[in-house]
Amino acid sequence: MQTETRKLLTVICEASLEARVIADVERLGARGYTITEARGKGGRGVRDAGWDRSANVRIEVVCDAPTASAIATHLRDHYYEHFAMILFVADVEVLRAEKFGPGAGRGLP
Amino acid sequence: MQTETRKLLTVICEASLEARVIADVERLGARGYTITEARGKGGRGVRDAGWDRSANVRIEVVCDAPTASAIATHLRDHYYEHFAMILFVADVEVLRAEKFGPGAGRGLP
Amino acid sequence: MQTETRKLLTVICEASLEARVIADVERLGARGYTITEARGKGGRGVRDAGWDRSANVRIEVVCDAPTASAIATHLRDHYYEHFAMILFVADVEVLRAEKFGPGAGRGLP
Amino acid sequence: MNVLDPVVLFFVLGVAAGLMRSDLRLPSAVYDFVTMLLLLAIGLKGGVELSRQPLAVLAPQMLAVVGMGLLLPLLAYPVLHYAGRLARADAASIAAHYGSVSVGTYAVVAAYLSARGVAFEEYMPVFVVLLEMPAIVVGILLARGWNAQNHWGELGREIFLGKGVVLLTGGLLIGWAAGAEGVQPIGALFFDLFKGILALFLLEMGLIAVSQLGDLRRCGLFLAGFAIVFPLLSALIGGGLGWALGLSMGGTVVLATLAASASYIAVPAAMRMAVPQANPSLSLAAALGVTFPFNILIGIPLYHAAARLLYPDGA
Amino acid sequence: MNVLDPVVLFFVLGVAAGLMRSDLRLPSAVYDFVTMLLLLAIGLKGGVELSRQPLAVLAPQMLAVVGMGLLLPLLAYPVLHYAGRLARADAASIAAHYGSVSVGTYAVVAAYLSARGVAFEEYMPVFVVLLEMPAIVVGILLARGWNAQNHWGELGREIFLGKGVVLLTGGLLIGWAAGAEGVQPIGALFFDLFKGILALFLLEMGLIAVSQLGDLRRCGLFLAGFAIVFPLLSALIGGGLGWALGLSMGGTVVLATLAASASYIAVPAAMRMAVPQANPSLSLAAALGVTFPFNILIGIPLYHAAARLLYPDGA
Amino acid sequence: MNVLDPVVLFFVLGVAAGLMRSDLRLPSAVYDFVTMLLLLAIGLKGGVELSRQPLAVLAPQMLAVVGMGLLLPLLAYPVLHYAGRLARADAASIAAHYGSVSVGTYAVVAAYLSARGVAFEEYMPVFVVLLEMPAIVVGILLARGWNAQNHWGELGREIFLGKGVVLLTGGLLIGWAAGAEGVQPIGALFFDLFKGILALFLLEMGLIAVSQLGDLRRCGLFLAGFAIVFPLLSALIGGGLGWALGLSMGGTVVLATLAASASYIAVPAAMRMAVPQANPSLSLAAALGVTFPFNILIGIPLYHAAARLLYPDGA
Ligand SMILES: Nc1ncnc2c1ncn2[C@@H]1O[C@H](COP(=O)(O)O)[C@@H](O)[C@H]1O
Ligand SMILES: Nc1ncnc2c1ncn2[C@@H]1O[C@H](COP(=O)(O)O)[C@@H](O)[C@H]1O
Ligand SMILES: Nc1ncnc2c1ncn2[C@@H]1O[C@H](COP(=O)(O)O)[C@@H](O)[C@H]1O
Ligand code: NA
Ligand code: NA
Ligand code: NA
Repeated sequence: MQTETRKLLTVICEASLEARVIADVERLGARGYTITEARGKGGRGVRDAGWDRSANVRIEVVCDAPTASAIATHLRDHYYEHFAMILFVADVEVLRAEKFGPGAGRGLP
Repeated sequence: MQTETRKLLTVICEASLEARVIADVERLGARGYTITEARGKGGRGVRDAGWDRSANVRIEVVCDAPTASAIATHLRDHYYEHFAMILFVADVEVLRAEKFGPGAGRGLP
Repeated sequence: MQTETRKLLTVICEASLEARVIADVERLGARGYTITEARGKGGRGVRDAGWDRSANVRIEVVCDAPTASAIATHLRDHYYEHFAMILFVADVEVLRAEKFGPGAGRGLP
Repeated sequence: MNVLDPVVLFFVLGVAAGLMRSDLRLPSAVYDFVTMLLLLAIGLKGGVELSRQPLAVLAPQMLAVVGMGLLLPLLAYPVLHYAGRLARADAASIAAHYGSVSVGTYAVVAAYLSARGVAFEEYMPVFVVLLEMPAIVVGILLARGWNAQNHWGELGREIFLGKGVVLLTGGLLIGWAAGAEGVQPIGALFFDLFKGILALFLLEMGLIAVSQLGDLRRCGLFLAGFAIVFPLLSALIGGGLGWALGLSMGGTVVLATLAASASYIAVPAAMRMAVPQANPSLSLAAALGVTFPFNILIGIPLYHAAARLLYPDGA
Repeated sequence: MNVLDPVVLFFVLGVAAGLMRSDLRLPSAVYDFVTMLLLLAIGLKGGVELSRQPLAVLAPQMLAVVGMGLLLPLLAYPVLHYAGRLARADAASIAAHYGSVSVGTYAVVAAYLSARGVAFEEYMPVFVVLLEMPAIVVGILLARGWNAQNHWGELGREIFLGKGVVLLTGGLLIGWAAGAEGVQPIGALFFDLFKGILALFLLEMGLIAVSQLGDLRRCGLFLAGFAIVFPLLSALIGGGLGWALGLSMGGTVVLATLAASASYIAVPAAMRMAVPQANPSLSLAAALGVTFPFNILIGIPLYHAAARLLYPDGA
Repeated sequence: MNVLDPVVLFFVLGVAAGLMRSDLRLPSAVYDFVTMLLLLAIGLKGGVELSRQPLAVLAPQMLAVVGMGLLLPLLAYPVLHYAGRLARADAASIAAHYGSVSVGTYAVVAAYLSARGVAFEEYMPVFVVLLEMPAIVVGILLARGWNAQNHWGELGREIFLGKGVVLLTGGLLIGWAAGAEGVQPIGALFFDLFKGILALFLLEMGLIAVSQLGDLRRCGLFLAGFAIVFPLLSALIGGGLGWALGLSMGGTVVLATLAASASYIAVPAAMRMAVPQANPSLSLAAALGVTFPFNILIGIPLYHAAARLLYPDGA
């Protein structure tokens, strides 16, 4: 099996940010994303999805390292201060690497 | 804590493939799987889960490296061309390694 | 981008355990968690979320390595025998490392 | 004229779709919605009737019914443990399921009787609530013995504050406080739609029943037999008690059906927490895969026919 | 008096909200719930009526309608493949969609006629069920030719056991078995709420229709034109057939509308599995983005007006 | 006779279940469904009535009501910022919540009055829609001042195209276009079920109210006091305005209640986007944890009693 390494960026944030984060993700070069509904707890308290205002979303983006880095930096700078949000990045092996951006899978630059 | 390394294979695909992919996953040797509902966007456009035809599922399989490799290859060969699908593989540490197949957690062969 | 390594612990278990696992996770030092609804199949059969009794939840915790280890050990000792549950741990890079516990991201101790 | 009850036909449709492996399912949010409406409706109806009854009349009946709830699991346990050779925890857990009651089965027998114009004591939902509990306590004692580590406080919370019990009891109290006239404005949702909602519920129950068959096969013949024979015995006890308490014929049929039914809401949740070593597949396969369908399709008409013999005058 | 039908206004509201990019959506569980209620209600109503009809009268009509279901995709295919230069698989898949029927469109035409007091043969849901299938078979044959690898058994399961067909057929059978009197207790949910539920469904359909517009733009003008012109032709065939079969005026309008409608439930699922190389965006964009709105807003009144010319006496 | 309103009892049940930490929750899809039905029903009812009113009569009332919506946040802000020492953004955001209205509270006061046979101007939903907006604009200006970076276009979209406003306005327009006769076929869903659906909604609101208590404790006594005292003041203003506009007694009670209610649908969403530095827990804890329960349980009867003094003749 011929694989290449890419980054999997996972963002968990309040649902009301979804549209904005998606727009940012696409603008910064990601070619796709996957969203699941979530709830949770963090520094900003319990978010239990019982109703609109308190739901989270979990957004996953597979992309090359520079894109992941750009998105992560952008989200931190624009949303961390005022919104419920965390993000983390992991290495994953993918099959059709060209789908996820040109960059080789070097560690975060 | 005594851990061993296994592979976590994540498949995101259109919901109508669920039954087939599950059957393949089990036939190729995985001993379990986990499914969450998802939506997203990729090369085949927006899939926003508003109704049946446009929902995605996110299927996770923890297994040994050869099984992960076999499943990934099979899915690529059978579904990539005509269906909305991506997959990626990561290393994870597990506790009860025997649950997830015999193979030692070497890198993908 | 300034990142640090932490652990991402993922627990998949029957929904009826949710409250207990969450309580354990918080007591053992994690500063947050994220929950998504799931279904699946494992050693204890199909859990297809059709109704309460048969749903799973997928709990993610980002934390430092000792905390991850403590949670994993605790869950194994208390629930593995009688409940539907699996867990796995992966390395992730995070931005605001202090959010997820003090420990440096060394491999599991 | 013996109309085929469409509500039961929905159950049959669910079973058929399940057997043919259709992808039909109620989304779980819809299943929850439908269940909530049924529980509230049953509670409200019972509460309204309760507000009309002097407690002095009801109290002895309530005591007797609780006694039955304590007795039934004590009868079931030795059968399961000694005759069936099930492990202690499993036997105790299944006994608790069969000592308790199924709200869905209650809804069907209520619909069945009202479709046939057979009157029954409308405060029966009080018994449904009362019967949820005692069997759970007996089951836990059978599995773990009496000891301090039982954390009865926490267990009590699990049992009394599970959403099924809260909705049923809450409906009962609201119906009791508001009275017939008070609940009338919300009747269009809770009473007029009742049978339609019950039909949807039974459709899903049919699908769930089929999904238990795999587990059932693994459990073996003994459990399948128990899941039919023990309800028949319980129905006898419940029906006898109803008759002895001087209930109407309809009320006797209902009490027989309640006795014959096996819980699949409150008890599984409580047992899972209190007796985790019991395998939940066993009790659910028996309760949902055999006893529920049996009661819906065969049991209720049977108990009705038997009660007719007890009440030659028709009520 | 030509009241603006509020049910259709809900569709318009959905379209408007979609065009203005509101975040309005029906949660998918609610969409499923609403769809299930519609399918069951349509089936039940048809089944009740079916129980009143001698099969001898219906059988020839049923045969003729199946014939129409085989014919329509055969007409659509060459237009799509040769005139439209669509790939074989795409042309076959779209042909199957347009040969089959849309249950939502049926619900609207039924509501439209009943709001205007126009009677029609109430067993029409039988035709809805019948018309689901033949076009799928023709579509698969057009795409893949006749060969042993078609796994007809498995495909049959996909087609007949999809939840849409199961609910519609199940409702039909329950209505038929229970009869008018039997279904009466569940009528408050399935019949009284019908138009309200249909309104919610159309609200979401409006939103879905708009979400197809992007795909449609990519498909080009030919497909958009096809999605309006072919239904007009089909309506002519369907209406002509209704007239020839001696249906009432209302029945003729319904059959014309069924012919003009394009499936978006059973067929997409079946085609996805049987002809995966066909691009599902094409058929959905045409069926949902153009034909559904066209029929709801313009087609149905048009077919009604045309049928009035055929039936000068008014029925 | 002072029947305990069952609709309010559902709220009490929710609060009780929440306080006892029951696992009872409405699935979020069901909560959405219930909310959508309420919003559409309120809109439809208002729209039907609107179609009967000459605009010349309504226009001045509408203007006056918008004026109130601009005034209330201007009164709330200095209290919060100077007396309460809340940060500018927080004070502005809370002021916007209290200047706007709660649709759930409107539903309760409408049900309350109709249960008591008190008539009111049925076009009140128009005021609900109108009152959503002005306070948002004032809140944003208070928080950020008037400057070009406010992206009013984008903010306008957030405010006007949020699903709450779309459903309410959409219902209003459909009701207005279709008229009383036109909406009659969908009345079984939207009107007959209204109070039952409202009961479910209030059950969940009770649970939500309790879940805010933790946040509330952190906010301190000042905010809790504000969440009771300011609504009383607003009710005085709203009631006075109703009286001055010549509304009926019922209409005056409704306008007082609207003034006293605090938004938890449109405003939180808009403030989150426009004033992200405001802590959303503060405004929600106050609006949902204190003001909503206060109005439901105490406020509405109080405003009613007060209005009776103003209208000695009873209307
Ligand atoms: N340590 C953590 N592990 C997993 N998820 C977390 C963690 N901290 C926060 N989250 C998730 O991120 C959301 C926002 O976090 P916060 O901004 O810290 O409130 C929470 O509601 C959780 O769903
Ligand atoms: N780069 C990506 N990152 C995360 N998810 C993706 C990505 N690309 C595609 N997906 C997901 O996979 C599904 C199918 O992808 P595709 O076949 O590219 O349309 C999409 O609907 C997304 O949910
Ligand atoms: N190999 C596996 N890969 C992914 N998920 C699994 C696996 N095994 C079990 N699971 C999940 O964990 C739950 C409990 O597992 P078990 O205790 O083995 O029944 C299952 O219902 C699945 O959702
Ligand atoms: Na029993
Ligand atoms: Na057609
Ligand atoms: Na206000």
